[in-house]
Amino acid sequence: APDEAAFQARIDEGIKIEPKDEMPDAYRKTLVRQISQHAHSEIVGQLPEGNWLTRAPTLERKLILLAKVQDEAGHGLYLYSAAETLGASRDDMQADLLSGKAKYSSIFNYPTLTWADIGAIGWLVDGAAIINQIPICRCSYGPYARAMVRVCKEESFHQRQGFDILHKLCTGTQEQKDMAQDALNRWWWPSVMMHGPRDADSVNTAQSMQWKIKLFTNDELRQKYIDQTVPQADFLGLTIPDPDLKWNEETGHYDFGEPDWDEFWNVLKGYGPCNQERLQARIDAHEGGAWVREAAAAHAEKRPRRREAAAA
Amino acid sequence: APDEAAFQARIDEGIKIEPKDEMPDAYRKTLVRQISQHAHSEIVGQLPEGNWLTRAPTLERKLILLAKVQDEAGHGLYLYSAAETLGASRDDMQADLLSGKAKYSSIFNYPTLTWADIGAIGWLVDGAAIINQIPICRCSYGPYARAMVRVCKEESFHQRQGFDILHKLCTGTQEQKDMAQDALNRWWWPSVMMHGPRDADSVNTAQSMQWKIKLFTNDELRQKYIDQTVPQADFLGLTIPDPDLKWNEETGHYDFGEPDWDEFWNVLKGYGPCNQERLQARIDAHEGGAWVREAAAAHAEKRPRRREAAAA
Amino acid sequence: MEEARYEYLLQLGDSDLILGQRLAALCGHGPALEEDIAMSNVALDLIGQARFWLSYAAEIKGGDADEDTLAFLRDAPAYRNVLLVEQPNGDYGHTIVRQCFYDVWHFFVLQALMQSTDTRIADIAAKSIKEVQYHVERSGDWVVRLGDGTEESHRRTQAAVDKLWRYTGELFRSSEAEQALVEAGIAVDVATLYEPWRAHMQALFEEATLELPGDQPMQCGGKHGEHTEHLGYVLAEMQHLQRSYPGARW
Amino acid sequence: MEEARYEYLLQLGDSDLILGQRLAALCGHGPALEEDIAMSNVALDLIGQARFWLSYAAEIKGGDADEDTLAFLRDAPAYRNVLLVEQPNGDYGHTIVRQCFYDVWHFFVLQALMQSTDTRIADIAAKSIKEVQYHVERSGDWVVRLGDGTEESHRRTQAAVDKLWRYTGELFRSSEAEQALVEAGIAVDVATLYEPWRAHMQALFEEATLELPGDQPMQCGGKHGEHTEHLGYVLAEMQHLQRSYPGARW
Repeated sequence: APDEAAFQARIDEGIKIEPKDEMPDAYRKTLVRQISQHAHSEIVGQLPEGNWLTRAPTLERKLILLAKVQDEAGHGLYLYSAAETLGASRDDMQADLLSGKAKYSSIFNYPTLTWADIGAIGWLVDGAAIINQIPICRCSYGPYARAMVRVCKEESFHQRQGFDILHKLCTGTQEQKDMAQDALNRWWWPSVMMHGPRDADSVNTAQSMQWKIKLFTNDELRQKYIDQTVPQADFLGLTIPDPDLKWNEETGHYDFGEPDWDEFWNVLKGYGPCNQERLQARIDAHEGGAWVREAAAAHAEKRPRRREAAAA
Repeated sequence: APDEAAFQARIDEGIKIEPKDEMPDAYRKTLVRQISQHAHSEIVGQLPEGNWLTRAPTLERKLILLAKVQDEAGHGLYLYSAAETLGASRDDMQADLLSGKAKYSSIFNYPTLTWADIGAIGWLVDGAAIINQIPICRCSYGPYARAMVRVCKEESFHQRQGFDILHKLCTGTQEQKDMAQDALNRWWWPSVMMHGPRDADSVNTAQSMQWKIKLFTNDELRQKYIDQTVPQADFLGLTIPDPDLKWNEETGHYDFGEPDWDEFWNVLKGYGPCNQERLQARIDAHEGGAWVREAAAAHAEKRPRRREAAAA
Repeated sequence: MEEARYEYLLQLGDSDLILGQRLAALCGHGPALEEDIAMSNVALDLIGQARFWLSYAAEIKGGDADEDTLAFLRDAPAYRNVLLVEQPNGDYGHTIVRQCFYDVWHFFVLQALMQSTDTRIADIAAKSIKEVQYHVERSGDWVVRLGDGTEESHRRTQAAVDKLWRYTGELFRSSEAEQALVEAGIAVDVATLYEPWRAHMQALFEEATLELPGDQPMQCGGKHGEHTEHLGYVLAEMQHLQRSYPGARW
Repeated sequence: MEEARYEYLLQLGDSDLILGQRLAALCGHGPALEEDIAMSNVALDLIGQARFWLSYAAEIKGGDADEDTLAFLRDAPAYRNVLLVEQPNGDYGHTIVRQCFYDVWHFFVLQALMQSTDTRIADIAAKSIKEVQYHVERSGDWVVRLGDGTEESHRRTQAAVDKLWRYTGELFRSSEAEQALVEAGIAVDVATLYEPWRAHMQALFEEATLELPGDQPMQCGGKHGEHTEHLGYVLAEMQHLQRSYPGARW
């Protein structure tokens, strides 16, 4: 179609697409799906870390964690707003999350079992997320790119905080070191799978790359993540649970083993350790808060009427 | 009335009144009120101790406490049964408890704040209860007297267990001794008030004594309780929080100070520290269990019909 | 006097901390995203303020005391927070009413403490009061919205008021430690705050179409360590890690 | 072998203990007085059995280990209970279904362990099995009553089955420690218990008009210390006193 060709030409020139610009339906839909999925991930992502808010080991750590979880809610807000510029409504997007129709990042279906997991999420999960998200700061859709700039800045701050938690553990007692290693053992492979299925098994990648919604393939991002993370693990004195992991002089990258893709698909299909709990927590919050939202709406409608009455 | 005179004569002769015997309405009503109130006290009495079931400091203590709280439910059962022999229905009695119409012992409206409180309840609260209840083993109404024999036997076992908890604390660390003293400080006066208001302020005592439902006055029971308990406190090395407490050579009893009767009446009127929580816990259990009781009833009705159908 | 000052700082710090802890548990579970964020802000402020008070208390105590040993290694009877803040979150009506009762009192306390002869206390109060000014506005707004919202929200909010009212009396009753400090111009005489607090509540409740409960016996005890049954559970959860790995640094 | 035996005894003891702890929390809150009493009996039995297993484990561990140091001074990753027993009580349908899944498995395990070449294990199993026989009858009766009771009770109970089913796979999967002991005739090969367990459930569910869920990925991990998020909270509460007053005797 001639319109699509013109659209693609603008993208190829590096012109940002803005909300009022014309755009192909498929572009719009792909973006709404991806941005809302990203927003949902921020919201559901509050839960595993939130699980340690009441149990953080110092007041300072408690404050840092609380601020972090709060940032995630904020990211959710920017991202829902970015999706709204494409005509999606927040209510609809949330309904899709609660009905199970929309996805969120599978990583949040794993449990946080010790304090070290809070460190591991910051270091590994935020680390992998940043690798995925930094390219999106240059993506073709303006509002998404701009939201992502803000998100990435905060995420990299969170990543350092997570690393700092683990660093403290790794320079602590033997029990603390064991706790850190155990967390790495459990979070390593799920974080490696955060970049999505192998390129060979990934759908839609080509179109998204052409539209500059996606700038690197899953496998490229995964390699970048591993290359960045292995030296950090070495620095901490922790062992990455992958016997096949080794530096490859020739490629200048780390070679690594194959994740358990069966697990990946199982978790995606709803059979992870915490899928039910995470969704239920969101449903409970939504349903338990219904009367509060209704009250706020009812009051907002009353207030101007009262003012008019008072003025009359 | 001639019937009442004959009834009183039987009581005076020491003949036990049994369910099918004729009895004055007022006698029946007084007993139903007193027995059901006693049953309610056992049921609500599960709650303050139940508060430490999940936190008992050793497995053995956990088992002992669990068995004790279970015994209290059992006492509730015997006592409801005793009241049922007088024509009261358990459903009605429980409805009166939940609506706030029926009372239970005010002592259970105090909170259990430390493990020492579990010792103090056994030692002081069960101790005071036994003093109140032993005479009832000889009361004029047969089923009540017999239920009370069983209750008292178990209660005295509980009292020794409570004393043992405190004894362990009092021979432990300074922190544990302080915990024990703090528990005595908080439970002493409420336990002294368990025998009811001063005789001068007590209604119905004369009639109940004539009917041999009550065999001693409140003040007599209170004196007995204090005389028994002070040496036990001495043995533990604890100080009873009553500056007026002292041995009176002349009377052969302890003199003691005046409890805070305003507090007594406030708690009775519903303003104790835990009145709302205790009643709410019972209401929640009752309402939350409604569907279970309905299911059991529905199934009980289905089962014989199924059997008939199978036999046909 | 140092013992009294220590106790007083615990009262201030523990109340902030326990309320912050209660609010932190709501994070990610609020009735709307914006609410979640706003409530986390309040929790952040309160825990931040608790750190100021507890750090000062720890300096007075000396030895190796610090904000964390005070927060994580005292059992319930050594906590000095008012009973109001340890009450469960309940539904959002309870959360908001608890917050409103506390915020308005908190504001008046800090306002008075800005004049404390203890300049460290005055400084902390001055630093904190702007945050608390915002808390007052926010919880007050919500009381009005919920009270004068729907029939259901009105009913729930009035129930919360009726349930939590009995914990407000303690806010205006001084502990012995406090009384000693009032005379030295260090602490505020909380009894003097009752009238302005009540006037504020009366105006707010009128707008919210809610009723202030009548006189009734009040629950006290928090300031000398006699708490409700809730605090033990709050602390068991909060302190588990520090208690389980004694001496570890985090 | 001693290390494997120790781990195995923890598996047995921890599962009994955590389920007993869950049930103890219900005491005084059950749907009827008689139920409260019966459920407390089950809790008493389970905690009593846990003491046997943990005492034996403590003897193997040596030093100053005893049943209480094992129960109160191990953090979640050192606990070896199956995930099923740490799941929340939920409504009574969840409590009963969790119980039924466990009881039937527990019975078959003890029945096999009565033949253990470790006579201490065989003795404990023999002592415990009569109690567990009663548990099996009781929870089975209730599954039938609730499943084939009212429409509401059927719906709730089926929901509990669907929710808890994913924790049953672990019951029939041996840990490494277990496998080593199976070969020595000390432990039971739990894989062999699956068919009888499933047959029992099938018959029971048919009577209860409930459906057994289809095949699905199962949640495992408890036997090597990877639990659900619930266990940390259970232990924080259970261990608070022992952790807060180190070295005290109770």
